[in-house]
Amino acid sequence: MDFSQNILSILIWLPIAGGLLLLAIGDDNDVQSSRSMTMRIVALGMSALTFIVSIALYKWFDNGTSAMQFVERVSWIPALDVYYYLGIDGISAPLILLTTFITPLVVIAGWDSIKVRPAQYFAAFLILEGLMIGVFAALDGLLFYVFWEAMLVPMFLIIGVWGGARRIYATLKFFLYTFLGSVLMLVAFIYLYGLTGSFDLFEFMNVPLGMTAQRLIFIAFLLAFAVKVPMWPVHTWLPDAHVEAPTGGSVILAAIMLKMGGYGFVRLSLPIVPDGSAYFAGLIIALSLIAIVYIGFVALMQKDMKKLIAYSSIAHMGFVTLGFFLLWSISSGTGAGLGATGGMVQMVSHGLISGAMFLCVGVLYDRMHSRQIADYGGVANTMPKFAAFMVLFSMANAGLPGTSGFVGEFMVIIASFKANFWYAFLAATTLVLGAAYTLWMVKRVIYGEVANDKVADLEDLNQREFFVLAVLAFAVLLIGLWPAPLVDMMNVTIEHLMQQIGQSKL
Amino acid sequence: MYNYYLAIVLAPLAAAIVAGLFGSTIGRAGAHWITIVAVGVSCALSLLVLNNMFWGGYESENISVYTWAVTDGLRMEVGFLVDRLTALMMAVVTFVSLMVHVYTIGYMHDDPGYQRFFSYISLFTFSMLMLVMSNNFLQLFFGWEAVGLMSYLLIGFWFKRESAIFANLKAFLVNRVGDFGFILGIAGVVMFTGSLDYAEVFASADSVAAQNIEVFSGSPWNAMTLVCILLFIGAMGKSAQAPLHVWLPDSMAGPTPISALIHAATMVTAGIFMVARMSPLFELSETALAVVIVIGAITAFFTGLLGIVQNDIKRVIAYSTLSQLGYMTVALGASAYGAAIFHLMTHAFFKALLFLAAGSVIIALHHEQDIRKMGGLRKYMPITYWTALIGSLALIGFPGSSGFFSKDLLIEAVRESHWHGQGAVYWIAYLSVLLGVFVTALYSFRMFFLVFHGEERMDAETRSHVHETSAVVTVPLILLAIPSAAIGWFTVQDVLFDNYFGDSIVVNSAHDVLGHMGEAFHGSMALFLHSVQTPVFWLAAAGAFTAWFLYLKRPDIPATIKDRVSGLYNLLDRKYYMDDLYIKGFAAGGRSIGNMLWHVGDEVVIDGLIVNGTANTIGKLAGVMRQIQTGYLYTYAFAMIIGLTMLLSWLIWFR
Amino acid sequence: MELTDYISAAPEMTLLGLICVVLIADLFVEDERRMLTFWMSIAALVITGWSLLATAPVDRVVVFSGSYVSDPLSQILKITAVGFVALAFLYARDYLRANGLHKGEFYTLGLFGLLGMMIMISANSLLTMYLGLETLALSLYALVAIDRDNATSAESAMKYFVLGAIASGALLYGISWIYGVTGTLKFEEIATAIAADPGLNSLPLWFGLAFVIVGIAFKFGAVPFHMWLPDVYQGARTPVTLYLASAPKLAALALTLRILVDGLGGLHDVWSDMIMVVAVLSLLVGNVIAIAQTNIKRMLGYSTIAHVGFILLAVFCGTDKGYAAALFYTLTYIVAAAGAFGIVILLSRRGFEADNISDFKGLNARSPWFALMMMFLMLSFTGVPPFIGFFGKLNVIDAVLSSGYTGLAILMVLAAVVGAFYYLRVIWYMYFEPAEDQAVLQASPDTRLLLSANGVAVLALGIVPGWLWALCTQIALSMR
Amino acid sequence: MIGLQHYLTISAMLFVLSIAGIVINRRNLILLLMCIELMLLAVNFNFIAFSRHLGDDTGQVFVFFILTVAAAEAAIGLAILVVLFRNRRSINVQELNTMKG
Repeated sequence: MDFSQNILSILIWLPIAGGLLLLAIGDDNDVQSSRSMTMRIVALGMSALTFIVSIALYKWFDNGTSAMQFVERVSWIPALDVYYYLGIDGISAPLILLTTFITPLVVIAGWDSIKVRPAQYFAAFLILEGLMIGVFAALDGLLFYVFWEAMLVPMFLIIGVWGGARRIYATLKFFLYTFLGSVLMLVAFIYLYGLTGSFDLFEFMNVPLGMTAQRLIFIAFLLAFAVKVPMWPVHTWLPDAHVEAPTGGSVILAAIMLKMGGYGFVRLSLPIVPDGSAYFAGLIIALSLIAIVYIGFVALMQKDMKKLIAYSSIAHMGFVTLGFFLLWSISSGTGAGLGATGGMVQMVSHGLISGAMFLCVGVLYDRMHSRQIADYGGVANTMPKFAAFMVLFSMANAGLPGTSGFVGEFMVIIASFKANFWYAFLAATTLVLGAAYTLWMVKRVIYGEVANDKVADLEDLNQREFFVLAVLAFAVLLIGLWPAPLVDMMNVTIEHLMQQIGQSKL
Repeated sequence: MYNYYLAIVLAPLAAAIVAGLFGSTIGRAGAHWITIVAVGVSCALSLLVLNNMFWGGYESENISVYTWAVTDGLRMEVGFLVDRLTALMMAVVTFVSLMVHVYTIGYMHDDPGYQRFFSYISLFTFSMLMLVMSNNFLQLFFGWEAVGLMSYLLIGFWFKRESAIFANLKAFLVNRVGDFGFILGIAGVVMFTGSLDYAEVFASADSVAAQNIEVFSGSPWNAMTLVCILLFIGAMGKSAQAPLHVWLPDSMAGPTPISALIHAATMVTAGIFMVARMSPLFELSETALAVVIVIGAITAFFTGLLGIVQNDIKRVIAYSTLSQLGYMTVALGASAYGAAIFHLMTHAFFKALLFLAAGSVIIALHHEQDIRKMGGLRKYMPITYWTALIGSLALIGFPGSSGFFSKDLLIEAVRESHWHGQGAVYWIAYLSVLLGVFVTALYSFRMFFLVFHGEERMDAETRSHVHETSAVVTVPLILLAIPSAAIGWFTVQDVLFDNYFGDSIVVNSAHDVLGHMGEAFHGSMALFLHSVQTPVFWLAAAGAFTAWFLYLKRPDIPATIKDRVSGLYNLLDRKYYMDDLYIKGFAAGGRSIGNMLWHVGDEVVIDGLIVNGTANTIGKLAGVMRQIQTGYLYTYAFAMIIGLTMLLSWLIWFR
Repeated sequence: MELTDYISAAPEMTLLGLICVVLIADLFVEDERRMLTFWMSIAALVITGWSLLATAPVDRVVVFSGSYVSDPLSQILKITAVGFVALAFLYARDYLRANGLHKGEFYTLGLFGLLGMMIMISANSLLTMYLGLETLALSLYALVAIDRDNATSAESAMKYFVLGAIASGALLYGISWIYGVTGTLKFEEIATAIAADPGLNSLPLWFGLAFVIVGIAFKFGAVPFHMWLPDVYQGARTPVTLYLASAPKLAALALTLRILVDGLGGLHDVWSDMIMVVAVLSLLVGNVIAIAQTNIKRMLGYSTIAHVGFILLAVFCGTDKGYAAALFYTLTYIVAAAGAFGIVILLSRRGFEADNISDFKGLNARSPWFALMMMFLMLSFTGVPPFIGFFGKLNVIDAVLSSGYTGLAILMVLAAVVGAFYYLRVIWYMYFEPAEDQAVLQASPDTRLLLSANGVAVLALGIVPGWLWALCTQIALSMR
Repeated sequence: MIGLQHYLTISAMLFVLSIAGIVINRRNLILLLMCIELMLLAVNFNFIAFSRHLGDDTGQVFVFFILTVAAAEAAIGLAILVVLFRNRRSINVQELNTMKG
């Protein structure tokens, strides 16, 4: 069956429809009713179906071209010349696949750990999934913005309703922080719309822009994306949001939402304002390196596992932004592409790893209702299976070769050495810092004598948890041992992107 | 041969996976059988390969297994480069690994983590093979980190012991410091050659040496020097060269078979192997070689001294390992790569032997490791005694033993390496290796005597059932004792002087000390006979004698010495305060930096001042501004009037 | 006076007649059959609406010797006004009955107010405008005070009355000056007079203009002429607030466009700055003070002030795009406003005025659907896509940017971020807080339906905003 | 001879007076209503002056309308006043501040 013509629409609207269906059938006032079980099954079914569709997407995706694929273009708001314009290339495709891959896992992870209003919970995730795919697929500025902003709402609710003690502070901080970032992007969009008379991203890319305009637009974009990535110093929403969010929320946040920022940089900042990007590249690189080192140290001292992972996410995303902005500091031809590819791979891999890490913490949290490292110790004695996974993902988090965590960092470090020895030097400190904060946590949580009675009567992973972690572990190792399929997906696109931003728009 | 190579690598991997994932189903016996068979297979095949390379005259092969990724013109592949150097390493690794597998059956037989242990060591074997057989830097780094990981897991195998999980974290982090340099080195290689493949990189080595890089603006450095030093930092981490040596002694917290396999025979020699493998690069930078030789010399001598004051049997051997690694490094620095590899090989055998012997003693004494609580074991465990003796003799380079040939010639090579000039570098290197011999003999025989001779200091209860260990333990001892004793005789000629390594090791003719020595070399026997005239022999003898005198003849003296030069003693006892430097200095420093950045940077400045600051300001502002809304009509009216006047005055002034 | 005059004024006349009918009929209806009045007024509105559609002019028709105009702008504004008055009545009914306020006056006054609005909307001379304004204002004063036994209502009514009187006084004074300078009251003639003799465009005229702007700003509730607004919104019974918050904004917009654009369009560069100052102040003051509110009606009052800032900034541009944006924003804003107050009404029960934000706690647990609707409305206010409020802001920002005021645009979005907080707080109370009383909301089916429709509308309009924007642009163009 | 500007000045004075009355008076609501009337009268003054000056009658027509509206306004104002008094037993402006902030 060939539905490749509107596969993107299917990917976007299928989960959203599923979410609405859940809201319709779900009965949150008695959670144990048979309906709530059917509701769970529907949620899983919908997300799984979406994933299956996305497999078709992967099958039909053509690595050979940098052009947009599966394009859909229908007039949406003729009065504003806005189009319902979808399409993907090697940059967005992997992220869409990541989204569709992670969401079912999140659904399974929340299967029975969610006691309060499950229908709304799963509905929120499904709708969120659709919106996120929309962000990655949208080629019309306004459409992009619509998905981008709408995405905040479900996450706002997820953190606020199902979150931890300080959830309200965290979720408001999350919403306002990101909202503040995005509105300026909107202004930039409208400005460009004023110039081109259209919201078509390709129009934006083609319109010539003066240096001042480019700098201003870049700053507007920067705020939007830097907050999402998040880059130092606008990262402080992340630890709070991650800590307070329910496990699933943290997973989606870390695995996909952060990628929006990186995606924004490659999809918008670089091609639309190449000279502006060139002008600010130094700043971005500096911020990325600060993120890697500074945040590395901060992560070292965290007492809360989720917070530690959250900070490590910031550090890892530093590699993404670093990789994207190396182009202008690399004199000789190749290398920039390597950096950008590394950034992309890092995004995907970080999606898997951080997601897995948060799921691991979630597993512990479900049992002991504590995220404090101090409350644990010697978990390996009582939960050997879990310990194995935890160690594996921690190693991946520390960028061990053979896991996906290594691929991106390796490429970025190599590329940054071409740019400047000290970039590489600072970036490479993550080998030490990353290992330090991750494995120190492992030492204190997993190893050692059984710390207390609660740890003593922990029970090991149940099949559901085992399945989720096993799937993720497989993905992490697969990408680590054979990244070629992933890399090939984006090679051509990134090459094209590099040429595109290589030439000035002045 | 390709399929053989695959089999060699994959057999242990498969076994490890089976033993690891299905350990409970296949049971203990299943676990050790499958892994031993697998390693046995790859050992046999490796020996076959070695044979083909050595006597069969096979050409070296460079095969790509699969393409890891290609992007932006950089090919990243997984492949094998099998030449004589590799073949030798493969043989050593698989052989020692096989021995250790067998030995483990006895050593771990009542450990709950039996299957896990076998899975780990097989996986380690796989990683080590990937490392040595790699034909490119990517895979090299993979193997490099993989062995690090396995070492981490195995040191922390008894994860309940605080000492163990401290040691494995320390080991991993210190190694990571080395890898930090290593990956930068690789990045440098890519930058200057645009490739990760050994062949291509070596081909364009000269062009690299011709380039400069300004790390600090205004001071151009030779690119090759930079790259080589960075790579060597990696080697320092793995091969525990000062100042990155601190992890190795602690790693003794792991089970003894691991100490034998990883921390004596194979993993720690990865650095040596790597530098030898990169000889085409190192040869182009004398600066780098100078750094190598100095680091090696320092390690060789000073870590040896530490061995004298240790009381933990395994730690003594650990320090001797450090010192021997130092020797190898010195050889590398002297461009005597062959000598380094040769010593690596012999050392692998006799050091593994010593560790396993120590392990045997430890078993016999129910996991007692303090040599002050041993003594007189000779009559209880003869096999262990004799094998340990062979090991010790080899270690001190007793004429005829394998260690004799490797170490004697190594020192000779250093003496010959005049191209470093007669300057400080040369003398530091030469003197430390020379004096090192005395030290080596002293600490190894101190340990030997304290363990096997003299009065029996263990408590009666233990003594009552001290007995020789089982066959699974002793057989590997014997099998290792044979090469330790004899392998020197018939390999030295070929390995060192008959250009065994061929093109797998490149030596700049100006540096070719071995070649130079080769002219004066007349066979093993001649060397053996000539040995008595060398300072090495007498230094070793002196060391052994001193040990005998101090610890058997006059056991009271050491205590007095300790009191006399307590300052020196403490310095050694505290390992030159290196650990304090690392733990109290770097680790604690890093933590306080982290705290500072977190609490001050994030919480106070960014969040407190900027983020919440803004929010609170707006909140306060709201509170203030709502006061304007007094609720009184006249205020409202007044406000309107203000507004009106505002508009009017604007008309008058600004229009 | 020909027939066409009467035809184009037919809707107002019909309405007037019908009001009288309702008024008289209401005298003979005793309280328990008061629903009759309700249905009659609804009928009256329906008929008026029909007559509006029936007499829809193809283009601009000026009648009654130039003091009355009927054009596309007036059409859309009037139809919307009628619609929203009807909506207000429907929402109000159950509340009034529950609180024993179900009297004919509410409807008749409401209808009179509508009449006033329609006159304002169609006014083509300052005189007509003034009359319409007073008709509206007087009925509003009375409406606010409709609950005779309620002190706060009375207080707010009094405040509203006094300040309103000042405002209209100022407006009149301004009008008198404009009349004095240009010698006429009709907008076209004023425009032509100014165009003919640039000398007129000088201080005396500006003097008058300033006073007129006071009147306009007051009607909208723009800072610093806003002070009545929060008190009145809070003090009036919620249905009245609903009425007050929706339709009259249209009249206010008409007032602005008619006087400033049709009449004094030539003075754009003079009044634009005044409007700008007022608008920016409203934007800031409204958003900031709203944060400190605990009473939802009051909070929404301040939020109204903030939104007025947007509308006025759109007008300030003085471009067709700007006027279109202002129109679009007003139309879409009152949809959300009506819905929000509708839900506040729904929450209130007999004797219990649910006008604290905390009364929304746990609404999601009590009745998820209405919580969802309320969330839609709040998000629409916030300007989160795909809700219609977003497109309102989008168009205004677009207008401002294309007139080259980047700074203003940034200011607007930042204000929007500040505003987001207090809208989010409502959502937070509804979703994140436990319910204080578990009572499930009671509402008659048609109210439920309407509210749902209203809530969904902000989403639906947001998904297909194109036609409305097209319409507004077209009307803006027709204003020339 | 008395010209337009004199009339305008007078009316301006009246206007200002009325506003001043509203702002300054803190006692009696009735006074407020009177001030409002006064304000309207000031406006009427203006209109008549202008219409006389321009020789155009519309101004005076306007005045009639204003007077009518003023009457209506007064009525409503007093009505509200009564309501207020019924509830508050006071028409003191300063007690009229239950809603603020």
